[in-house]
Amino acid sequence: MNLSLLVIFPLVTALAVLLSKGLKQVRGFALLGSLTQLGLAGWLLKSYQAERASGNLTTNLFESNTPWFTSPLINYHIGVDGIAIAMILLTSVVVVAGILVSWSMEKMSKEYFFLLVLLSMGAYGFFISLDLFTMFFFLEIAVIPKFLLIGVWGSGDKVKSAMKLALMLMGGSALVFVGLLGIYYNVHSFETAEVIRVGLTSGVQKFFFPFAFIGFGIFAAMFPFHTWVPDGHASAPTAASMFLAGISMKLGGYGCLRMVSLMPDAANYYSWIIIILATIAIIYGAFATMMQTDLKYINAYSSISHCGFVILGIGMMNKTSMNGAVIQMVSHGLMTALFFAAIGMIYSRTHTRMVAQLGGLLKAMPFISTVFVIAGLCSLGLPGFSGFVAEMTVFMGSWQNPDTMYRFATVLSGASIVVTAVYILRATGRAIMGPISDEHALLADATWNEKLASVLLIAAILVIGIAPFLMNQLIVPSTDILFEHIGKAITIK
Amino acid sequence: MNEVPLEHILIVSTALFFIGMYGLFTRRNMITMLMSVELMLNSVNINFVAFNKYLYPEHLDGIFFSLFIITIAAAEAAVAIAIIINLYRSHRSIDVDDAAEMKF
Amino acid sequence: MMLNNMLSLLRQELVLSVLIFLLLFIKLGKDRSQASLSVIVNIALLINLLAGLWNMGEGELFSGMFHTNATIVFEKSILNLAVLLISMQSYSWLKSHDQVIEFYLLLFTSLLGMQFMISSGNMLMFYLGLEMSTIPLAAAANFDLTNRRSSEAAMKLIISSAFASGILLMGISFIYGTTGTLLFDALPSKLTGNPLQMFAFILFISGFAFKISAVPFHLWTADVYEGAPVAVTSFLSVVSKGAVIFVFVSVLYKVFQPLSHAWYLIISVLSVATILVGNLFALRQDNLKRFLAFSSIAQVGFILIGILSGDHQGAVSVIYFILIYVFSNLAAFGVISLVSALTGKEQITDYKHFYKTNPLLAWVLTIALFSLAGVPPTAGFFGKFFLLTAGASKGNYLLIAVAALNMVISFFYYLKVVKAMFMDENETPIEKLEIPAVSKLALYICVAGIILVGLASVVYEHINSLSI
Amino acid sequence: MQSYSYILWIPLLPLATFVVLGLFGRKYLKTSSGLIGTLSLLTSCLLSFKAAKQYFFVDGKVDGIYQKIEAFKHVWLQFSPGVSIDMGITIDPIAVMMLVVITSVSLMVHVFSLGYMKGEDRFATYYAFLSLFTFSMLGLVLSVNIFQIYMFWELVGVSSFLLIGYYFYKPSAVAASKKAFIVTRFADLGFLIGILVLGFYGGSLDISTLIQKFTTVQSPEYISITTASFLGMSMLTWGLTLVFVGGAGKSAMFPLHVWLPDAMEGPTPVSALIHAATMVVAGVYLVARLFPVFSMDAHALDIVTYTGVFSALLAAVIACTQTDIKRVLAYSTMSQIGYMMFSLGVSRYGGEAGLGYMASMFHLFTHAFFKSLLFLGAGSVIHLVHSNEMKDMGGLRKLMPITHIAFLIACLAIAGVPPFAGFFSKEEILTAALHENTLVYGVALFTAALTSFYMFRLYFSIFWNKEADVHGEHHGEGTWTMKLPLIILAICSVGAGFIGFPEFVTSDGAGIETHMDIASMAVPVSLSIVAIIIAAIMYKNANEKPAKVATAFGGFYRAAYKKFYVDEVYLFITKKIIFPLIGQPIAWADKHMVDGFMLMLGNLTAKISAAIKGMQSGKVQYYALYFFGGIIALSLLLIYIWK
Repeated sequence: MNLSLLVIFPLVTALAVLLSKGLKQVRGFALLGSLTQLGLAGWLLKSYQAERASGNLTTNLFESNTPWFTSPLINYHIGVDGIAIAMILLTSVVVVAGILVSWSMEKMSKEYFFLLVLLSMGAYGFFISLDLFTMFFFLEIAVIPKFLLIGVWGSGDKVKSAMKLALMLMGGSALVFVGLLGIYYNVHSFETAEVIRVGLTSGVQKFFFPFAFIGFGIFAAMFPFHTWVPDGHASAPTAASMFLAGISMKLGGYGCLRMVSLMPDAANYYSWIIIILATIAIIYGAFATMMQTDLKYINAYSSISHCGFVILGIGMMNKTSMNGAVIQMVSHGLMTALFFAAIGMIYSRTHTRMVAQLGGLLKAMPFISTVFVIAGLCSLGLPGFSGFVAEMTVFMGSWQNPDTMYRFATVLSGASIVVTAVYILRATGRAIMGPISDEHALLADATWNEKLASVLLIAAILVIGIAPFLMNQLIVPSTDILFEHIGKAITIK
Repeated sequence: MNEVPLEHILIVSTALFFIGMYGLFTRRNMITMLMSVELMLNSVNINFVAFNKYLYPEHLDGIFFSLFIITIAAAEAAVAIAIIINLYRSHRSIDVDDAAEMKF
Repeated sequence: MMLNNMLSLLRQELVLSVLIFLLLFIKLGKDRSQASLSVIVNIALLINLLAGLWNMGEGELFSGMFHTNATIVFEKSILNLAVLLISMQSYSWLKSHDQVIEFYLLLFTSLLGMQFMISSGNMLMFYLGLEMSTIPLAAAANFDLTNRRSSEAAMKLIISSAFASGILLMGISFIYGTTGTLLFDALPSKLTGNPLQMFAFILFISGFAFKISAVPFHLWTADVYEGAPVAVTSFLSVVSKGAVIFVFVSVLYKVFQPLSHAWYLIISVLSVATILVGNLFALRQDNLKRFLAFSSIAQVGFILIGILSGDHQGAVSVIYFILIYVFSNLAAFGVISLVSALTGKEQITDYKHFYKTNPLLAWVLTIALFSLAGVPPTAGFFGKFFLLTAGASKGNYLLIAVAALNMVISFFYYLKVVKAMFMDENETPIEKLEIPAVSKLALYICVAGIILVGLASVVYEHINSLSI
Repeated sequence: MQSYSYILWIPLLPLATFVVLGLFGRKYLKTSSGLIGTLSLLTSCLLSFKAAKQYFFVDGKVDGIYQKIEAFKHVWLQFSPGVSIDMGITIDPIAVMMLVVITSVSLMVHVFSLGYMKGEDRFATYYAFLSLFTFSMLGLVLSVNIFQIYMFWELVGVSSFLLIGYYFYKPSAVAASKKAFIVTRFADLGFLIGILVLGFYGGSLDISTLIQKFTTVQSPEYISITTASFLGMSMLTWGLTLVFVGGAGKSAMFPLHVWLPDAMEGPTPVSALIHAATMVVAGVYLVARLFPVFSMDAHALDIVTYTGVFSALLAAVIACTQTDIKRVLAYSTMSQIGYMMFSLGVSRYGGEAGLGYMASMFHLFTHAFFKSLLFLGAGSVIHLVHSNEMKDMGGLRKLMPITHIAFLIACLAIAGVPPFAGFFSKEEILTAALHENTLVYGVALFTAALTSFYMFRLYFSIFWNKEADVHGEHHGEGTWTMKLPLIILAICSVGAGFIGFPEFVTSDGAGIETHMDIASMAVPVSLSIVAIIIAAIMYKNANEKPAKVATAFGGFYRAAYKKFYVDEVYLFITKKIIFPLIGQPIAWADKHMVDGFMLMLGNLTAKISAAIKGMQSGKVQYYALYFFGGIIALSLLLIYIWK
């Protein structure tokens, strides 16, 4: 199939949204577009599997390579492997859910949906890119819509949050940029495949890896560059929070993974630092979450903790842990989107997100409360949900290294699941269970669009949680290929 | 008759240049500042003529250059004085420190 | 034969000269309505622009004083395009002004000077072009005759540039003294790098640095930009700066190639200082014009980094960036000029909630600012990317890292404006403005340019195919 | 050998029920949900019996032992070659026994709840959760893979959480459910790390493979795990101990027992099912499942033993002082599980030495029946008097004769009075302990006496003593659905001891001979009877003696009444140490230091910007001066750096 469709369709949708009039048309187009996109992603998955089944074992499928600029040599080179497909599926699901959740966005609806669609376009483009320039291009495309979405439609101290988020992300991409230039001038190509084929010398890798990795790490909320996450998520409107945590933080994780595969020597050399930072993020994020009183802050900080697992999985530098990191990206994307959706639904009814002011919502809105609880349970890694699969894979992978520090990091990260249980249950216990206040007792339950959005996300979570082998089938061959290259670096050490 | 050595002329022109610069830095009256700039330009003229005469007498590059400098300096002075006159209309002063509204 | 050559090689300058004389004659005759005058002028400018697209090969005139080739024609076309856009955008402002013809006369004379400057093959020609472009601009800066600030700006411009000319000339005179020639072609072989020559070179570069407003030679920029009428400001920031940069590149790359080690060092220091100081001052501005002045200073810092490359790619990326910069900056100035002409408001705080009343203008300004900030998919992103890529070719990655991180600071102040337009509440936003069709067209062209010049690689490839 | 594939249906039926009731119950199946749940479970139960019959009687022993059969196995999640989570079904004696226990007790609870929970608002949800629990528990006992156990382990944890918090509007129920989940989660962390240790050294997560590798002394896996050590303990000990920590958490062993008494906030039938008969013995089951490996490591077994025996004693002492009848039962559960634990701990693998193992499983089996009977009985009582407190009860034997008789039988069973079920199993445990460790035997004996005392304290306080003030109209013992389970369970409590248990369930599957000699029986039985008599004297009629005894014990009584302040210690650790000393500083640091640093960068930029603004003074002469300064700076640059 033609992968460019994944970028063109959002573009067409965005234009259609711009040209349409009134909330009804706008959201109709947006939904139609995102559903098409979901269909495309499904079709992509199907054709990918068919292609693989027919014995096509090349690293990336559906490649197409169009020259763009000749000097510096930049190609619009696209293609997907299993990991990219997993991320594309994640994106398409979250986008549909996000658009459904913002169904009744009255304020400047045209611009709102336009920006949402634009953001999704950036994500799709990022995931299908095989050329580092194209990748970087799409990465930055996804930043500005976030700024506007938070700043215009957000709540609370929205402008400050939007500013902080945009600046930190720009800082991240500036670092990425330096890393990319370093790669370019040493292999004279932005092509990932070419970089892997030619290979960078160890010294070059050690110099440029920190730039690129920290740059993407900022996107992935790596400690101590995570501070945009809590404010940004908390101030964003619901769909933007979902996109932010569900999609755009994944851009960072995915980028980190790619950087490791391009510069394995350096990744290996610095892995202990990555692991320490990731472990700190996991534990620190979990404890910080415990102290939060605002539902959105709770989820935002828990995202820091959960995304720590992605970094941890990558930093552990073995196949299993990297699989875990990929699964964790998908899982966290879905789970946190669901969580934000639930919080948004609660907030739109009660007009408060403070845990202390809520209570007993299960009585008034059983559906929303159930969604909240399911999101919580997924977050704390209950078997049957995707979070469990992801975290366990990371643990199994990280335990493979018998070094004491690695062990210690694994145990500490493992301890976070207890803390996670504490904060999830505290929030659930206060907000969902317990006695309900009179003013909340008569609030209405979810509407059809909210239900549909939740069901879609829950279904995706359950598919991964109940049948993880499907996910594994998709990503493991790709991580194997990825690791062939990385593995060499480790044996050299 | 002993020719004046090039170095002497260069010393004069350099001195003139810095005198002009000093005037530009210290005078508050805009017209005086303009005159200081003319001094600087004239020092350049001396340079050109001297170099031409002493070092490269086969072409007249330097001399022509100084001719053009003189012409353009005149044009510049004309425009500058026009501007200063206009400035005087609004500011009622040609003290350069009075025309420092826009800053930081 | 000679005449033929003159006609084809000098066509852009000739069209402009004819236009200038035409305007003079019109001025002598009876008063014409401003509208018809604009039409005439704009059509003439368009012809001039089209004249540039017509490839007539390269050649020399006046025994090497004037030379031209495809690149130079392209550079001139960029300037012509910019002037056309400025002319279209200043429609509303000129409508209320009596001395329309004088305005155009000043602008075109300056443009003509620039074109000669770009084509110059001799220090004398270069100097003449430079002065010809500067002196009318000083007069143009004072075009709001009754405005205190306008006068102040003009005064600052003329005195500073006279001083800068003095320095530049001093440099040229020493170069002449040490080499004995003023011809660009003859210079490289005679450059030995002796101390006096180096000092002369520093003086020479300072003169350039003044014109492109590199730190610490930039101080006039903000005041002049703020005080001058918007149209003049945009001319100063885009056309004048662009022209000097074109010359700077070719002079550095061709004439001073033997001293490239020296200027590499100088330019790296200047570029960092320029980016930093430009950014730090831009942070604290409230006046949009002054804000754009500092932002353009920072942009120059980036251009200097591109220049560092010292090879074909560096020159290409600089020309490409100037083209993008024309579109981006003129889109921003276009909006500001409209608002300023119709309401007189120029402060960032005036633009609060601008989006509510003027969504089109707000979007244009936003896109322009994003392009200046270097955000994809706007062309500014590509421009900056290529500049920094070119700059990195010498392996000075720390410089690149500093520059890249400075983009974050610049991002902050660009976003500040966007924030004001979209996010800040305001009781009395700027009312809904009637935009003249000409200005609207100019804005559309700018936006189209901002989007297409980057994404459609054909533009870049064309520049890349030119021999520099 | 016949196929066992139908066993798959045993857990799947409750799962299907959960899905159906969970999705549609609330809206469409409000009243019929109880019936649906019960019927589906009845089918499961029958299938379990069929499986038991087939396994023990039809197929029988092969080569003198009951074989372990993997009826079904599917790779669920492959981590790396050889290491995967498999979903599957193992059938061996303990699995089959657990199948029978779980399905039958669960069935009884389903039936009982039809009456007990009638009219509840979330009736369908309740049955959905019950089904979920049953599914998870069945999945747990049938696991082929240690990670599979862990998964279902978590699932039973969450179903327990949901059911304890069933009355979600009661803050105490919410707190209890939270506590239960978090404490067991903490223990599960140990379990998880234990799995990682065992899996890493064993190169597999499959239970049979692990057992096979770690019980072969020559295998490289065994050698590597015993030679590797951390903090002076071999990795085998570490692994097993950590796994045991998980088991201890779920089975409420000291010091992780604090959640169990609070868990009584859930509906009483739930307590009967989860917190008496099935889930809480999961820890015991886990140790039994890995027993061949445990038996290779004396240290791990010692830890199991002493934890078990201490918990048994501690719980029994506390049980004597509690006044909430469900809490008494909860501590009694904890105490009985302690029995099972130390019984495993004193056991060895294979043959006669495996007596403890057999006894433990036997006790697990009998305990399930009489303890769920006790809880259901207590449920009936609570249903009648609407209170959990002993002081609100008394003289109920006339009002609820069936309950009374059933409760009495259960009390006799737990007290170990022949010929009731508990007698047999407890006797085996004591015998096993006597052979292995006299200290443990002594404590166990004392605990047995205490057990009889507090059980009969409970019995007399409820059914005798002063007449309770049951006002006005009441519904007696409720519907037949509430009585029938009592009767059935009472019959089981009487008869379960007579099953030839040693023949069926042993450590190696071979069946052992047990000897009941009067001499060893006499001591515990007579102690029990003495304790019952003391209880009768103190509590049969209302009098001052209990108060006097309480005063006589003084501080010790108060400490026991306060559950030895374990809860307070936990509260201290969480509220006074973790929250203020770890959580808050981190939250503070994040806001003020990490984020503050980023803000500082911003402010610093602004400060510098303000500091250098003087450069742009507005005076054109200064501009020229700067210009000149720039030239000088550039000259210096070239002079000093370039040349």
